[in-house]
Amino acid sequence: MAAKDREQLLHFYEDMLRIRFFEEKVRDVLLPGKLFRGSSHLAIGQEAVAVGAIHALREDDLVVSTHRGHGHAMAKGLDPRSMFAEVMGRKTGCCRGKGGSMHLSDAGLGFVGENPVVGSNTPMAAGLALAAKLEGSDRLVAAFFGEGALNTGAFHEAANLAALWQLPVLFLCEDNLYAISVPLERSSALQDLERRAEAYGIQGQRVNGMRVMEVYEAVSRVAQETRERSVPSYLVFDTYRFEGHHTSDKQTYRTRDEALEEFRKRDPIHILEFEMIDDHTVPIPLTIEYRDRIRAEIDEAFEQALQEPWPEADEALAGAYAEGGE
Amino acid sequence: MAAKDREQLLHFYEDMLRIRFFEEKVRDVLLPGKLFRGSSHLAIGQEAVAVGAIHALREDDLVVSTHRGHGHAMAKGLDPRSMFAEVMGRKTGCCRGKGGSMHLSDAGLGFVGENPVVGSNTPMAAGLALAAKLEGSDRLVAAFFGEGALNTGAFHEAANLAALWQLPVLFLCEDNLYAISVPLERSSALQDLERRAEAYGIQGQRVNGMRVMEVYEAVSRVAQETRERSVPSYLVFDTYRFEGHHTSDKQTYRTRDEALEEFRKRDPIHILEFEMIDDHTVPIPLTIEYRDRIRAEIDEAFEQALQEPWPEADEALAGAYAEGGE
Amino acid sequence: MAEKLRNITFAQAIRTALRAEMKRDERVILFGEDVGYYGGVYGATVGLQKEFGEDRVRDTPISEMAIGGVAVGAALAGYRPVAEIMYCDFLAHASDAIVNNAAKWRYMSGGQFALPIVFRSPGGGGAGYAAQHSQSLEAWFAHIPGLKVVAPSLPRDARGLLKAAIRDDNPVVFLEHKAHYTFKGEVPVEEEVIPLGVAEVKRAGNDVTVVSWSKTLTFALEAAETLAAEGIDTEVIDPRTLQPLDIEAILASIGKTRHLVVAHEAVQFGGLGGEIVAQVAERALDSLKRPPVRVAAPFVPIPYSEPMELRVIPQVADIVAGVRRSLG
Amino acid sequence: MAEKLRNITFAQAIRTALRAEMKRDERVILFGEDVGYYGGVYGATVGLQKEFGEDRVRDTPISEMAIGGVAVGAALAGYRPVAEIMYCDFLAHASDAIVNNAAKWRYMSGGQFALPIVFRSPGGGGAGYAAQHSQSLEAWFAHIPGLKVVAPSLPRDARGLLKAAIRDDNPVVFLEHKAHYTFKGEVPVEEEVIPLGVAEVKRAGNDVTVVSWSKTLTFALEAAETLAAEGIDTEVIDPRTLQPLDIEAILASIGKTRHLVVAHEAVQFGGLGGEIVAQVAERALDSLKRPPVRVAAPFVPIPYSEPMELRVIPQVADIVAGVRRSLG
Ligand SMILES: Cc1ncc(C[n+]2csc(CCOP(=O)(O)OP(=O)(O)O)c2C)c(N)n1
Ligand SMILES: Cc1ncc(C[n+]2csc(CCOP(=O)(O)OP(=O)(O)O)c2C)c(N)n1
Ligand SMILES: [Mg+2]
Ligand SMILES: [Mg+2]
Repeated sequence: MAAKDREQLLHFYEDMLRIRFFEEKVRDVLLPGKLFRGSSHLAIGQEAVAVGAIHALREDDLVVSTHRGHGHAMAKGLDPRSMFAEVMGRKTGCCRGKGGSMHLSDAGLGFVGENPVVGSNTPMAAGLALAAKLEGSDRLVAAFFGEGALNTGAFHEAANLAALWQLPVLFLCEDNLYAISVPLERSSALQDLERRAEAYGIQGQRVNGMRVMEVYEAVSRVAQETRERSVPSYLVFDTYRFEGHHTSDKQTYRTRDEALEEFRKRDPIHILEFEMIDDHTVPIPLTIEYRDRIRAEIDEAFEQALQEPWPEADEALAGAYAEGGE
Repeated sequence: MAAKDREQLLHFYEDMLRIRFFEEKVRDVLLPGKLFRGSSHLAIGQEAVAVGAIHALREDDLVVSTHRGHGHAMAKGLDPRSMFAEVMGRKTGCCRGKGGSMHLSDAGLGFVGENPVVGSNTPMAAGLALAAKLEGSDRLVAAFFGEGALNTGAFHEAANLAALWQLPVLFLCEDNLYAISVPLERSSALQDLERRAEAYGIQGQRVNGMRVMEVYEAVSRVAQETRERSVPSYLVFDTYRFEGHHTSDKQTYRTRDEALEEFRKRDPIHILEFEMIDDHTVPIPLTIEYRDRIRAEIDEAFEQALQEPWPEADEALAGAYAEGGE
Repeated sequence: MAEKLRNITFAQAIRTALRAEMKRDERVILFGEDVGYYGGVYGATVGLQKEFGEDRVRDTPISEMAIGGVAVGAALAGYRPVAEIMYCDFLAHASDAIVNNAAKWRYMSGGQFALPIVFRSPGGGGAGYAAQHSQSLEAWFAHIPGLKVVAPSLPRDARGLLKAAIRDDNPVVFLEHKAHYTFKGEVPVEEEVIPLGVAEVKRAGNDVTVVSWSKTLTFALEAAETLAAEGIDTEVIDPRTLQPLDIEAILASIGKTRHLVVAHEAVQFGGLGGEIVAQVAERALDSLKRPPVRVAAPFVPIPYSEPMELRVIPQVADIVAGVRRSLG
Repeated sequence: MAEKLRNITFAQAIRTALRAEMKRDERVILFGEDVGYYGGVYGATVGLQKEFGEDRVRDTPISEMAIGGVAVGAALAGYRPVAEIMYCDFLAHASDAIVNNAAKWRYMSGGQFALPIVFRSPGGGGAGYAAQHSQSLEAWFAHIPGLKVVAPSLPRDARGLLKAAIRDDNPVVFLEHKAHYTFKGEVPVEEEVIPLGVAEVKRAGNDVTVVSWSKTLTFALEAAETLAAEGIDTEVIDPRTLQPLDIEAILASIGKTRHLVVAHEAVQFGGLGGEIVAQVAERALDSLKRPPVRVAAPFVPIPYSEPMELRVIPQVADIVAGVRRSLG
């Protein structure tokens, strides 16, 4: 393997670990410790999609995400400390504590934000892409969403418009088989999700979302086309969430062993480690080194965020409106 | 031609004339005479779809329609007098003057009504079909809509649900090439409209909507399948509206001659007459006889409606709520 | 004879009502996201699919426009659907069906159709769900002729009002509070149907009238206890139904107390507190000894972080302060 | 020096403002159903596509969710979209974008983004469009923190306020009245930007304050003339912007007249008349000599037939009667 490729793979590996450890911290420390409010939707199991896809984009490309967006945020460059601070409601969070886990955003990094209203980010993506096109930029906009979002009217209207107006949108569907408790076969009349954009003349493709390199390559390919031809693309990633839908999910809709079994077989981080080790890209000790280093980094970010100040109650009263205008 | 077929054809002919003359009356007398308020959307040119499709249904099947629904209403059996009275705001109209041209309905006749909110009748159709299915009836529900409605989120959600739940809905799309001023090529990314339900696993079919027999046969075929297998069907009818979108349409979006040219080539009533005469189903004098008779019938219904009483102003204050319940 | 009571949660009260009404009337059907197999994200429909089958209790895709429209269609065909919209913020998505169709179809048709639908939806904040999952939108729907709007506070009301809503021949927007599903209260063992449009005096008092509903009502009752310790005797009125609103009950109370406070979680500007104050000002201006007071959310979205969220959502102390202000 | 004026229709006033703002700022873009080639069903955008090109003036498919969402996206990326929703009844379809996204994105992000969007939409009745095309829904949007709401009455206001709305960095719901597009009035030849949030005394008077907006304001002015003949001197206040509401201007007027009437076309229950009455009752109870009066639509959908529609939509005579009632 070329040094450059090796470096890239390790970069992906690092980012995936970072997301995983961040979310494990949320799951194992923040939630039990009640350092967290509302709803947290962990993407443990879906890291390869976030990392592979976002690394295939240019830095100035924009990303809109969903309720399950910690991974997208982090892959786009948000720093763990400001994310921890935000999900713990601190003044120093990326949204000053006003957004929380479901509303992470960072304008400077092109992470336009999580939109936890299912489907609702897709028309926004079309609008962002329209702006890029009007500006004459070849920036593109990636919209992540779950397979459940395909059934929203918003997706339909956005996909038709993006195709009609030839807007540079990547529609990136993460098929993790469930929308809360509802399995794919009870939400979509057609099971071949990659065909669900044909009605707009967009040919979809299914991609193994558990292999970061496959994700990266697939997104690179369509991103290039989207960028050059200014047409939307659509990919469906096979993936799985190993945790419940959110914190309080009883998971009655799947067997106790299903998630464990899937995890054993399909964990994208294990898959990547196994392959890297197997083809001698990295020696085992290096993976351990990576794991330790990133975990320490996440621990530190967490500890730091934990010390950060709470907002004053009255800060709630400011910020609904921009002052002045144009 | 068998006597039975001849009779049926004449029945279609009669119904098409009735719709045409009704709408010509609206256009030529009610509108200029200010006997009409609000918006009127004439379906002149689309009579073959209404008549062919609705005659292919059973009497107990239900119909939901759009802003352009005079023809559907009449084909489903509403009588011209009560329709005239309604569009003239009389107390004796089918909706007691509360609905008007855009809200005709008749519960007894299974004409659930016009719904002028574009796309909005399709989820209703799914609900009506769900009821049929739960009851164990093999009644089906026909939803008419324009090609513009395909781009609404409502259609998307309804079509997916109908396919997923296997509901007996006929999705009947009247492609008259325009949504107000917006031509098909600027509203739908995909021009093959018959493919716009593939995302739900529904195979569509395109039908010449100017030939009443073709409409009748196509709808009969899918109605049978829908009834027997309880699955939705989807047809797209090529048609054209010879009048403006509504009363005050300046029609700047099409050339002065386009509508006239289309009319000469494609008027469904001329086509039917020509064919009937050509293959000796009817002699020319009989068509004249039909025209005279139906026109007289419509004139009479109009004159009668014109004499009918206005509602009291205070009737406006009643009727928003049903009394009591269950 | 003393009523026989049992102590159940708000969620159980909802479930009990749904179950009883489904047993009573075959035409009652349920659908919405995750309401079937899973039993609802707040557990309000647990066990119902098992008991009544997949035909009558259905999971839908994430398609709120369709959920709304299917409810309208099924009702027009004689069923009595109870549709759940998982968060009241997403009533926005279903609002064409609710507002343009369900509310108007009967009227527009000259009375040919009835629309016996219940749109159940949890609203409200206080649990850290932030701006898009915490709104209180009762004012939207109470403003729409053709709809009824119910916002129960105690489990007993939830059960009795939901039964009435299901039996009503009109579309009812039935607003629950997401932070209130585990709230416990006593409900009679016997069947009880609480008629829509009738307020209840939840606490009798002579000095000031506090009108409140949904979760905030329980804060008002707490506030009344605090105030009682200071010698202020608060009457707490729960309209229970916001449309139609039992203004007579409110006027009767003000006739006695001559002071009015309205407390609700929704944003103050344009909230129903304004409607209530306005009706009182129109009809009983001279009864008011002092200006009426509204205790409601300031004009900002709901923030995530706890200190800020508590600042925005009216708390017991805010109601206490409001009452004091109303007494001058 | 006397202002130079010209007499134009409301629709022309809108078009003039759009045109000027598009010339002034390249980032101003327009889209909506039939706004491009056709120039809008009410003619408010005629000629703009020709002048500014198809990139900046776009026809959309019938996709209100997308229209709303595209506006949000384009604004987040620095454009200043003016999106038209053809009837305000279909703001329902776009309300997720408007209410859940546009109104909240800035707040939720801790101030990172601005959302300079104008959602233009015609509302109102009186022209026989019946229940689904005649609503007045300003109360919905004025209740939502993060939005501004404008409801101009005269062409001059329409032009000046639309300019301010486009230049504002916040999402503005700009409500026009469909039966008012051909209404003529004078506008200055010179550029005029009318700041949002500032009411105007449209007619000065001493006996009673009538607050009104949109088309109903013109009825209020007519009513004032009728009343003047009877010796009743009416002050007519046009808030122009409903969110933020210039309550100070209203209070100042009531300090003088001590009588309040609010007249609007929207349904009375839950309408903004209630909010205005409530704010006055809270802040100036003692100024009021007599109970305030609301003149607004009764609690029914808008019927089609003329005698019934005229009964439901407040007319000049209703305002005259309301004023008399307010004076006792
Ligand atoms: C419009 C809307 N309806 C309902 C919800 C509640 N909800 C949150 S996540 C979710 C399931 C989403 O499923 P999917 O799109 O597959 O994403 P996943 O959670 O699997 O990542 C639902 C129904 C919502 N947030 N928005
Ligand atoms: C949801 C919605 N948006 C906009 C409108 C305004 N409108 C009325 S008819 C129409 C065009 C409909 O086009 P199409 O569906 O092709 O039907 P056609 O008029 O051609 O019969 C539009 C945009 C509406 N009634 N409903
Ligand atoms: Mg999923
Ligand atoms: Mg059309």
